[in-house]
Amino acid sequence: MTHDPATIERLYCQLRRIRRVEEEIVRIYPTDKIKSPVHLSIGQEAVAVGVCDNLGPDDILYGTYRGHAIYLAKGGNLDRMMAELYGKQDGLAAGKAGSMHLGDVAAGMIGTSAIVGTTLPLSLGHAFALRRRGSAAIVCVFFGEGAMDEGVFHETANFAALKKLPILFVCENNRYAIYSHVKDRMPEVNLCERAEAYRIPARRIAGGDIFAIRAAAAEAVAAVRAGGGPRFLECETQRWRDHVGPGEDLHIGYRTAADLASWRAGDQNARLAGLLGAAARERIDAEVEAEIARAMDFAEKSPFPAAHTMYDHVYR
Amino acid sequence: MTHDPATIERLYCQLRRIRRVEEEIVRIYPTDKIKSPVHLSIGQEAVAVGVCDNLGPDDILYGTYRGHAIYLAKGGNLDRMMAELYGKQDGLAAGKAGSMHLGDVAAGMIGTSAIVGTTLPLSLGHAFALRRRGSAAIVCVFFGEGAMDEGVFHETANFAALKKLPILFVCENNRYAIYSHVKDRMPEVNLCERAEAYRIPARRIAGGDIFAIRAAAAEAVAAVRAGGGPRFLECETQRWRDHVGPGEDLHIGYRTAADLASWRAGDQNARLAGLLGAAARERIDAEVEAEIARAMDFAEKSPFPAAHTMYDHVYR
Amino acid sequence: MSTGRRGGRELSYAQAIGEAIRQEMERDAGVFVYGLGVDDPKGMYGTTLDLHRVFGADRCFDTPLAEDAMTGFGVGAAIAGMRPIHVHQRMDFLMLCMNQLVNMAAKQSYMSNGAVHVPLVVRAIIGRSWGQGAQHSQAFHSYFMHVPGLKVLAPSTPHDAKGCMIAAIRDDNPVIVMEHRMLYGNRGIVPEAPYAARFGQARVLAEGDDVTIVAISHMVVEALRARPLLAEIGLSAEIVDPVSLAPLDVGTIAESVAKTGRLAVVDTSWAACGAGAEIVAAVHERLQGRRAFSALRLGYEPTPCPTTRPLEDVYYPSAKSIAAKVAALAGRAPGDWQARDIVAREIAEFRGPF
Amino acid sequence: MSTGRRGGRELSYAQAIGEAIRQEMERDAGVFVYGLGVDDPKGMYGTTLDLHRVFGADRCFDTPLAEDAMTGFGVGAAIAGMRPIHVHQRMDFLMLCMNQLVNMAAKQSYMSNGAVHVPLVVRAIIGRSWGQGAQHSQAFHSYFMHVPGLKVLAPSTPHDAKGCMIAAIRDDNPVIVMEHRMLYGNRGIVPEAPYAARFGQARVLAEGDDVTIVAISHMVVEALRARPLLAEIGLSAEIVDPVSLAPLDVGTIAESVAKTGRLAVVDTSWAACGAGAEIVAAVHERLQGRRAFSALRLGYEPTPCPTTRPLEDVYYPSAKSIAAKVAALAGRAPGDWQARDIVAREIAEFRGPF
Ligand SMILES: Cc1ncc(C[n+]2csc(CCOP(=O)(O)OP(=O)(O)O)c2C)c(N)n1
Ligand SMILES: Cc1ncc(C[n+]2csc(CCOP(=O)(O)OP(=O)(O)O)c2C)c(N)n1
Ligand SMILES: [Mg+2]
Ligand SMILES: [Mg+2]
Repeated sequence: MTHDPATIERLYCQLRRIRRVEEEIVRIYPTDKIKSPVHLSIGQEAVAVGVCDNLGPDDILYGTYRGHAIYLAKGGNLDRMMAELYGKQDGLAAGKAGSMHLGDVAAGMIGTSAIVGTTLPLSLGHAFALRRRGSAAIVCVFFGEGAMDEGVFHETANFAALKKLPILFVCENNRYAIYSHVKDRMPEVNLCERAEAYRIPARRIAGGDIFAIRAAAAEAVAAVRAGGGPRFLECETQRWRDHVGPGEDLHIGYRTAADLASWRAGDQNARLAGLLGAAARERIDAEVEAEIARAMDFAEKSPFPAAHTMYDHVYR
Repeated sequence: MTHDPATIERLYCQLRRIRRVEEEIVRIYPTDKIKSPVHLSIGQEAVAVGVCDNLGPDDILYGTYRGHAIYLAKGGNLDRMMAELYGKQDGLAAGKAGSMHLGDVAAGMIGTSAIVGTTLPLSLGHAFALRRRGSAAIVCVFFGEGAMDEGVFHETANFAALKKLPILFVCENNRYAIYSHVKDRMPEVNLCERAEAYRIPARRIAGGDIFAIRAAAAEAVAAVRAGGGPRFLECETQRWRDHVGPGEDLHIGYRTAADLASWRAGDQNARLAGLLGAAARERIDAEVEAEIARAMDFAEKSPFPAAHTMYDHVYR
Repeated sequence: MSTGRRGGRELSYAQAIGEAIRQEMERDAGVFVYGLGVDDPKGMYGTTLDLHRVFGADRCFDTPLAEDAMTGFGVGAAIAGMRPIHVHQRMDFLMLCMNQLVNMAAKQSYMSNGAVHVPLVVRAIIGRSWGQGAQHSQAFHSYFMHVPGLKVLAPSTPHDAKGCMIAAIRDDNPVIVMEHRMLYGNRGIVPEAPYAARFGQARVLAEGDDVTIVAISHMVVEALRARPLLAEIGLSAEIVDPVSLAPLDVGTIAESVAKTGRLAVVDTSWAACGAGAEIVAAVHERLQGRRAFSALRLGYEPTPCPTTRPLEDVYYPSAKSIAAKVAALAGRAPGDWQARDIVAREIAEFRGPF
Repeated sequence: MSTGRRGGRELSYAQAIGEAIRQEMERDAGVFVYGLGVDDPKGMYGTTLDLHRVFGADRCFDTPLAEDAMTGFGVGAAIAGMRPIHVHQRMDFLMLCMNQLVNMAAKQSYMSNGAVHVPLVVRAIIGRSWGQGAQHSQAFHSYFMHVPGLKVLAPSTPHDAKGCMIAAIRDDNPVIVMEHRMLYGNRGIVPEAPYAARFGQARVLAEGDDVTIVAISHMVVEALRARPLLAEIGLSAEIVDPVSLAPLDVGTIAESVAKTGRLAVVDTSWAACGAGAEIVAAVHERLQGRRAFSALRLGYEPTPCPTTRPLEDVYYPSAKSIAAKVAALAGRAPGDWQARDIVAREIAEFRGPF
């Protein structure tokens, strides 16, 4: 199957941007300028990029503490994201959110949460409101497979299906919740079947192929947008780094080098780089580097918030 | 299919006992001697009796606020139950529990709860403990189909299956949670499928036939006892009276007379009475009446607890 | 906010709540009501009766039993610009959705630096009535008072029930409205035109010089009954109803205590870390160096709620026990005087089953 | 219960917790540990490291993410006679299992009139450390102090960490043990032989005449740092660590306040309806008519927790802010004196990512 060059460029650009941003975070982290736990998506970018390529600016996104990739893929503002990680005044929430709670109404990314599973039900209400006001927009909610252990997933899926709400559920199944393998948390790893128990059409995309993810998401988004009720996608993926923080984690001993190596071999970033001509790639890479450099500079230069601002926005 | 007379007698005796006890509660209720919300099982007795006929004294039962039937079917003490409903000192919990929280360690009925779904996870821990100490006993937990809306059902089912715990899940599907029909709470009423999503073998017993319930439970109990992990039974049933209290409820208008009539026509109490010889029936009926009369007398005569006892047993 | 006076129209507490919701639903199409049983034939003790018929099934609807996700649903709808009202038949059930209330609803405005807000109303009914026992009788207002980002209202009169409900609906923040089953039948003057209670505004229900009794929710009724008992022994009690628990009107309470020199808080929950602890501590801080006062906290006895009536009568504060303890606070020796029993009609006359 | 003295063996707070659990698991085969990640290679900051290897996978095991059912699991196992220890990496997660703790665990003994009991230990770690923000930094001890049927321990030293853990495990009731991430590295004398802390027994950590500072959990460390600052202006502070929050040793605190005439409570949570409210109110009730005192509550500022360090520094009480506010309570004009900054090593030296 061949893919049109514009799509490849667009996807590569997003993949590259996210990867490089997170690599920069890794590089900078030891300086302690980012005093916030970071949960990186290095290795998982294809899910965010493949899915979000099908979303428009009016579509709404909810996610988790592992939120950099989806925020950027949804068209997020890198300057303000980096400033937020630095805890600066020009950050998305002026230092009140940090990496774990990225949100930006302008980008349609409403909120992320550090309590596993807790944005799932928010998607219900948001989707209900969109439909009530006759909007064509849909809600897309990202979560790890760990969230499917939680009762709230089931309550959410049941209600979404009951009310036929316009929601795309995207499970990033990287098989681990911190260091717990999903097999140690479920009698059988049948995530799609769990969604189907609520009559939510579900698809599993194995292997991390960004085109397969994008195609499955395209179909699902179209169905949801057409009023067909919720859909569920399980995207198999793998994070390359430790659960939290910038480090590698093979030395910890909870997973094998071979497992990780097989996923690194399938890196979509490298794959798409290979599909692009050198010229396009160099142009994109340069743009990405320039954007990152600007964002780092923006974050560095932004002042810390004044003490009195701490009291703002507790209530509206 | 024919059933052996001893079984018929035993089941009839239990059905009759539960039915007549609850009819007495209905009769007495307007006197306000029972100042406690009562959730009657009139019409639903066959589930409790059919299932509990397969449990031994060492097996453990957890249930809900709709607990009279299962308590009696598990071999409960009617004197102490009635005294508890009366709020008296000789009640199961000396007036601290009321109808909604019947429990009696001697009968293996540990606890019931007025918060829907909340004894489900207790069954996990109890089953874990039984297995750890090498007991042959199993845990049986009763709940309404309403509890399957709650996330805790899913967390419980997942963990029970994951750890292959000796638990029999019994869902009394009377299709209503108060006045909400299950169809208004689930996109599809596929209770067994929901259990099977966790790889718990599940069976639905339609129509309320006590022999069918008993046979299905026998098979399930044997499998659980043999170490096969949890089982799930959905028993279709119908309550004849209002959700709470002694009243009829057709005037409320949430369900139809025809629906109720069809279930009344299938009354297992009447059916088993018909299968018994008149002599046996009259003997059993007389025994039941005598037991009830004694229990009422016991409850009437027991004193109210002294004020200072209120402070007992907050802590051990 | 005017005090109800004779001459106006009377409504019950339940009717006042119902009217507030109906009027706000008429005013604002974004307002909707949901929760277990809100559209059933009993309509949550009448407070939501027929709203689904009048406003349609998408503005008043039943839900599955799923308090956690249904609260999150409300948070999401509120973020998206609607004004959801989530109804719980018992406040005890809120223990199933603490995460969404405390970790999510309370924090969205802050974590977004004001970009989003959560105009969610949570109606929670305290269930004393008919042997409700340990799991259907609890009140958790102190939990919500503890958390920045939440507001809490606890009306005790039909007038305030309407005003509080409207204030809660119009407010842009998550508001817990604590209702009490034993207040539902109480009647009082309720203006027909919509009006909103003021957050952080206590109400002095009766003036007095010797002791300030701050009473919460249903305890206001018992405190008002205790007042004539205290008068019999020459103690004039000022009765203050905070109405708004968060924000709390410490000023009004402290001024009253500055006058009387005695503070009794009568709460509908346990004393430890409760609203009474907050009120005593806040008044202490406010008056220190200015006026010494003696204080007393009354509330549920420190046990789970028993079901049998004779123990319930000990468990809950009553006019008699309030009067007795306030008298003791004012230095009357226990032997001096025995408070009369005053029948709490709403309790004595309540008939089950629920 | 002896105070740790020089000469004994030193352990960190984390090691002390680990040793307590290991010793109790050796003593009683019914004791087991479960929770997310307890058997992973990091072993809950080392406190549960390798227990699954030593005692087997059925005595130390990981669970799915399902706080509600996993708490119920513990309640059921406890009812059946075991002694489960459920570990939560952050206390914030308890909002997902409030129903099981408050409506179930706390009530089983009572509702069964003593026929069953629930020897469940819930370990909850407060997460201040590295930009943890609004959802990973909260402490909810006041919620559990509110509810009859629960007990709450909050050790601040390695010695008490061990004693409290053993006391909690041996107790026949549900006990919440509140730990603090910023205490984990602190070292102190810890006897090797098992010993149990006493419920309802506060600890006077330093004697003083001018002000009583009651500090909770990590705030004990900050209060001890504030003490020399106050000494610089001639104020001698008595530092009291309640250790046991429920039951609470009001007597020891009140006697201290009777001596000093001033009470400052420094809490690891918000003030409203918090442990500080309870302590001020309880001491007020205890000392009224005997000794007037001035009081002050310090705790988290009344906002959700921000993530950026400069705002965190304002949000949390520090030695400097404690000293400044206590000085003001003692009548020093703010202009008179500026408290020095004292570095909180455990915070300044903490490195992320978590
Ligand atoms: C309710 C809750 N329980 C536990 C945690 C601790 N925790 C943080 S991240 C995490 C793993 C979640 O795994 P998954 O949902 O698969 O997401 P991933 O990190 O793999 O992207 C856990 C257990 C939490 N944050 N919230
Ligand atoms: C968590 C919770 N939510 C709501 C209620 C109110 N309530 C009491 S009984 C009931 C119906 C439960 O239905 P089901 O589980 O089917 O049991 P049934 O009454 O039909 O036996 C409801 C909603 C409750 N007690 N607990
Ligand atoms: Mg994962
Ligand atoms: Mg039902």
